[in-house]
Amino acid sequence: MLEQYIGATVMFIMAIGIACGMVFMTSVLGPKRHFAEKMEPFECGEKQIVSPHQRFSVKFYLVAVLFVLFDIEAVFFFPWAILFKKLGMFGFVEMLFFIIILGVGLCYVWIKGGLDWE
Amino acid sequence: MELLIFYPLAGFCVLMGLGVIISSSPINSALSLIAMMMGLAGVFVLQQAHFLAILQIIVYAGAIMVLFMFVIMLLNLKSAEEDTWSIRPQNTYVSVLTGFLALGALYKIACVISQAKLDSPAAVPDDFGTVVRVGTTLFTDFVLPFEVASILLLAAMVGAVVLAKNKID
Amino acid sequence: MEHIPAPAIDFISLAPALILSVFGMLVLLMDLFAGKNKNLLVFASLVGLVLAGVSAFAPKALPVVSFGGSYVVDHLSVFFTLIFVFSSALTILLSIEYNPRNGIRAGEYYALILFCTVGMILLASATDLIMIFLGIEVVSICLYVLAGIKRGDVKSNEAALKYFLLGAFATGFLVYGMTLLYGATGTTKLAGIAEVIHSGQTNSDTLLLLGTVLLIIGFGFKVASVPFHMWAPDVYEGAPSPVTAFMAVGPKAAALVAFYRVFATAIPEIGTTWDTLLMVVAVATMVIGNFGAIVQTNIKRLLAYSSISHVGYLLIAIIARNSLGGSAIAYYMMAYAFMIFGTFGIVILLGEKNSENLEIKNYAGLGVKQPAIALCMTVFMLSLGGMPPFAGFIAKFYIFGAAIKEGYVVLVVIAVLNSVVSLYYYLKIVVLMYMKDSERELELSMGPITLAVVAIAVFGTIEMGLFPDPILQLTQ
Amino acid sequence: MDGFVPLNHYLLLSATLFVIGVLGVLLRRNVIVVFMSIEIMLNAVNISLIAFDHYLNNSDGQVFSFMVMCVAAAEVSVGLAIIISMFRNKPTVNLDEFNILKW
Amino acid sequence: MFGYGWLVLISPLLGFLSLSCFGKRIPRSIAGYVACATVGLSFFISLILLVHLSVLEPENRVGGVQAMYTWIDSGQFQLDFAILIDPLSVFMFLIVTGVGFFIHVYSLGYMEHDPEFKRFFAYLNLFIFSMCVLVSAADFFFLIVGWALVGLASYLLIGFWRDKPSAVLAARKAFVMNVIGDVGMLIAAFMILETFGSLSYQKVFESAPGMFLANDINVILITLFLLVGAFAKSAQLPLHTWLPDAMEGPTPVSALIHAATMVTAGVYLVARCHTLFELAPFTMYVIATVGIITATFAGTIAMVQTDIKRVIAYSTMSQLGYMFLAVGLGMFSFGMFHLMTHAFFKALLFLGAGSVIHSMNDEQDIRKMGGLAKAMPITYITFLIGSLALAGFPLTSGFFSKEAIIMASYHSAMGNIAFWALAIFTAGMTAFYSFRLFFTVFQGDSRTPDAHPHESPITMTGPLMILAFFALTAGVLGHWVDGFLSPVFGGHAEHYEDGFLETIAVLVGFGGILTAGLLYMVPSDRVAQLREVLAPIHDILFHKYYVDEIYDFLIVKPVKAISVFLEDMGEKKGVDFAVDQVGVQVREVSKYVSIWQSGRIRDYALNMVAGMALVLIFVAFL
Repeated sequence: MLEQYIGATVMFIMAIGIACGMVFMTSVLGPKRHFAEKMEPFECGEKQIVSPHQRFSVKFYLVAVLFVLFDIEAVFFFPWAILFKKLGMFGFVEMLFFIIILGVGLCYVWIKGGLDWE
Repeated sequence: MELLIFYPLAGFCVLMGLGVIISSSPINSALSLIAMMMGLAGVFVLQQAHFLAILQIIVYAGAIMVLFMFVIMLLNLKSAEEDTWSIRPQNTYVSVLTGFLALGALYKIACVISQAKLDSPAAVPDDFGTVVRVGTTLFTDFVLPFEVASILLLAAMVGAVVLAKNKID
Repeated sequence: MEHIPAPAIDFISLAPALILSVFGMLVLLMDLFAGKNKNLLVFASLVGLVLAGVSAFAPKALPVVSFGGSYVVDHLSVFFTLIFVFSSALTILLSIEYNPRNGIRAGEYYALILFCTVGMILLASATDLIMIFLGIEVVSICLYVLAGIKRGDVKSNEAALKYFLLGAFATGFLVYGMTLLYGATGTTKLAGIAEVIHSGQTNSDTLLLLGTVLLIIGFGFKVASVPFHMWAPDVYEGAPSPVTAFMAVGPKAAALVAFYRVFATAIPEIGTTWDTLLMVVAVATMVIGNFGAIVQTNIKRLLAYSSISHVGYLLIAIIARNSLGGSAIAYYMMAYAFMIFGTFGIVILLGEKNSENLEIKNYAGLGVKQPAIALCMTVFMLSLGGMPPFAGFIAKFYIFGAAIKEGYVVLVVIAVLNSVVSLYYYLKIVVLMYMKDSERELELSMGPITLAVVAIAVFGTIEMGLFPDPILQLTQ
Repeated sequence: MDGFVPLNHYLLLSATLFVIGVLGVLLRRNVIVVFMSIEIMLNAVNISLIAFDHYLNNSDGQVFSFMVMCVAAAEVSVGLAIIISMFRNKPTVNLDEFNILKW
Repeated sequence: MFGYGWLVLISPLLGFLSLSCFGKRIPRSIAGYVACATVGLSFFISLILLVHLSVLEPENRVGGVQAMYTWIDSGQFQLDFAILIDPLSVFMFLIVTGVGFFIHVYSLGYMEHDPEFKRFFAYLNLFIFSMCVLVSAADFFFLIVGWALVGLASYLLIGFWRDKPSAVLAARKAFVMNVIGDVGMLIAAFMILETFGSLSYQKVFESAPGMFLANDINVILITLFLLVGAFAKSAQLPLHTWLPDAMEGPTPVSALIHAATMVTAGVYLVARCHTLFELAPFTMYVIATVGIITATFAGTIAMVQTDIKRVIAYSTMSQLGYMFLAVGLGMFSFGMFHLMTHAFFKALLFLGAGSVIHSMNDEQDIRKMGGLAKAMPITYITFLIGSLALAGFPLTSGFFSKEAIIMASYHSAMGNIAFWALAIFTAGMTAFYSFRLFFTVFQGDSRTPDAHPHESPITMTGPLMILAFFALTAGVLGHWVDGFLSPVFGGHAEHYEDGFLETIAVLVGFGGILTAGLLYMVPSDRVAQLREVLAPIHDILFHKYYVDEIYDFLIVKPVKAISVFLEDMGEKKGVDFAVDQVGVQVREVSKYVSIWQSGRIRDYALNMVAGMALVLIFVAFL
């Protein structure tokens, strides 16, 4: 039973190997010049010592939330994708309602400006 | 043989769970939560609920924890300056009493469950946890929950945008 | 590729929920283009509600079972659908004047109320654990957002946070209880559970018992019964008034009908285990609700505590567990809807541009300045206290009747004593209105629509007190 | 596979995780960590759901668990939205500082 | 089919509501006419009901219950808003609304310059409404509701002149006595509900004969408690002291309430529940004896009273004694017939007294009156007719009804020589005191030189004349009343013909009138001589047998002593302290409950978990 997971585990190990490898290689091979700016922790291009309140921007959060919600929606598609042949018309209508409802959600968010970055 | 896998996995999950509530910096607790969820995915696999194991990784570890990390970054929460553990003096009695009561109750329940005659489960047909079987039940028996779930997601979407959008026209 | 059979779906019985969700989405989209004036949204949502209310009577031969036993529409659920549609319509009417005055400009407010009503309607006729769980979650999510919709106000924010955190916490227990129930009996259908218990081959009785206890904890929170009531006063005070009124009626009724369905249809057989427990909870709820209300100075907190004590009376009907109990809860909630919306209509009327004047002492001297409104408030207060000519008396009468039929006489005596104590703080307001004179002049914002709501409520309270029969027939 | 890991082991695991979640909610002062412990509780529920499903050999439990995940996601999104809108007014995440509404 | 019957109740109710709620906006004059119009409308509808009933054959006139809808229906106990339209209730409707209408017209004039004109008419309408509720109730529940409302209305009307302390005292006394009656009625209602399981007349009266044999202890107890209510309301012996004090109220009030309608409620109650009373011959005997004793007792006191209204009040008590005698002997329709005739001539006498007082600018003491015949001809003639009817002068209405009762007191099954003797003796006394009053007020010369009596305006004398006409001719209706009411009482009350007794009754009547004429017609000192001779008797009678003093001594003083004792010992330290403490403790507990709400989320979560732990322990170790 577990053999089926061999493929998944191999792929998993390969991914971790490459990631660690890259980090290891850069630290080993890369030139090491230590000066002030470089030592600072990287914060997506934002300056560090700034009062939290001012630089608080919500677009990060909005993107993340929409990612979560539409991810769930995508997950609903997996079983449907496999079974929709067997479910026939009923399955199709069922999923149609699902998509319509979440479609409304999408246009709402889109027009409301939740998606645009600035 | 499976017990050999079950015990370390369970131990790992419990450890990671404790890590969530013990570690002082929220980032550490978030990371240990992700680890715990991975562990749980393993437990689901052990139960041959493969579809749900994958779901656990995609939905929980993948999406929800990402959201948590975003928010932690957003709110720029450094390691908690206050002491993580704090029981306010006023209700020390209440908490101690509750602790004892809870322990007593849990002990009784635990020993009842342990010698309950829940014998080991019968061998489960190999298509038990697969996507096909779960999908069929989902789309035939539980059509209404499926549709209501979409309403729920829509409501959550609207709510999130209403509350979080910074400039409301 | 054999064809998977589609389950039997009867769309007519599903009509109210379908109509309301369509209108909810419509309102959502219209809000994008509505811009400043929200009247169009209000109109659309009211039309939606009326259509849903009418379509509730569409199914001819009740009860209609569909979705493989997980969705049953019977007299009880039709009546509760009416209560939900009625209460959300009144909430929208109340908020027409309240929202602009208190800085709530979100158009999604109406969409969320409609979605919440959809959740409640589904909950009213859900007879499957998953369906009940999802119904409760839809209702709760909408309410978390509605409670915190006044973004500028710190109180509304704090209310939303408290309601959310404790709500999520309680949902954990609710789901754990449902899981144990599923584990012990092997099925999530309430009818199935009842049948398995009846035939006695549950997997293990301890799991069943533990599951019931956790369910009591989960439902206890949603209904705000005592050990889990702590959130109610703060959230009722923090949330905007129309939302508070909505919260006190709609979702509470939905949680109660779910509570009733699970406890009276799924697990009545093991009633002897959980009824003593529920009795202790009911008595504690009544006592703490009443005693908490006595020293309150804020009208909304007072109404919050009073609604907690009313839950105590309603729990008696659940303990009675007979069919009379079901219709008693239905009748009580309809009467309660009239009373609460009327009272909150007046609370809103008293609010001025800058401050909402929620302190009770603002009601002093109302009898002189506004005799009509003072009279309406007196009617509501007396009816909430359970005085004879009004709806409150008949509602309590039927609940106590149901309980006595099952022999819970001591419980009823305690309930009656409690309603006497409750009269004290209800009449304290009446005394303030008529006996004391007001020290500072406050000009009321006489919104015509809010006045209309108060008028409907007064008519309802008196009508249900004097002519209980037509509405009672509906609940049987 | 001879799945002879008995059911009550899974139940015990789920119960301990549940208790850890409850302790997290009670003891921690940081809103986010409290929120995470609630997630732990929901995960604990999922474990016992799957365990019962395996024991009873039908897939209702798995659909239920799927729905629980869906609800958890919705709750997270709304919850964090509330936390952010609250953070705007008062830049703190310490739970004990939210006590305007009392008595 | 009698749907419109509800209008009889609703129109006075609307009158009361409109006058009391919108009193400020309605000008004085219109208020009066509104009140009279509502009562007039009720009277008109009662007439229609009468015609409608008499068209039907006798057997389906009974039991016309008009149920509006069921109010409370839980298990076996069912209660619905309903009125009972049958000959007895329509008969009472006619009396209440008829006499009520005349008195409303009369008080237009009488209360002309009273500042609180509107409030008076509002209360009058309230009284008519409550009397209609009492009379038309289809079950004991609404009977008691009417009973209490009537008590309330009489309290409000007696104490109408709020600034007069004696009026307020009298009103309180009347109310306390009425409440005692109400308590009796309530106990009876509880017992009825217990034994018959329902309160509605129909069920109770159909199942009663089957369930009990004569003189069964429950029926006796039920009927005795009902009697307590009847005697309190109709001022019979033990509970009669409130009626003479009730004269403090305005005269139209005395006429309407304390002559025509309210006091007759007791007789109506016994007539309505005749099936129950027939099952308890012992109670019937009690009714008869108490009735005749009260009649004699009141007659003796009336002979020596000096206040014009008190004389008439005692005569009312005495005539009520006759009605109870008739009803006690089983002659229900005779009782009702005497009730009707009495309503007419007693209202006439009261209104006449009112117009006398009105013209003598509120003087009520007859010793200061005299020689008003010439000044007030209409009042004089109508008062004469009234006195003749009261005395039972042949061919007047009083004669027919009282004579039938006197005959029955001897010949009927339970009648005996003692009843008859007392009845005849009281008839004589009645004749004597009614004409003593008549002669001292109207004949002889005026004893107050400066008084200049003037005839009352038409609005007052009009009703006097109409009532006088009825007082004269009502006697003819005897057979019609007996026939009309027979379906309700199941059978006719036989009318005994006995020439010999009849002549004795007439002779006794004449004798009374003659002695009164001798003593009071011709001004002489005979009256003074007689008074010395009979001084001891006179004092006893004058002081009303010292009943008030006895009550005072037996009941009021000891109660005061105990209360003084309790005051300082029990009250201060015991009860007051306890009550205050309850209040204080309740506030403490509730303060604690609200403080418990600390506002911190983690405390709430902790409480939740504590609650859970308790619940788990409760279940785990259960």
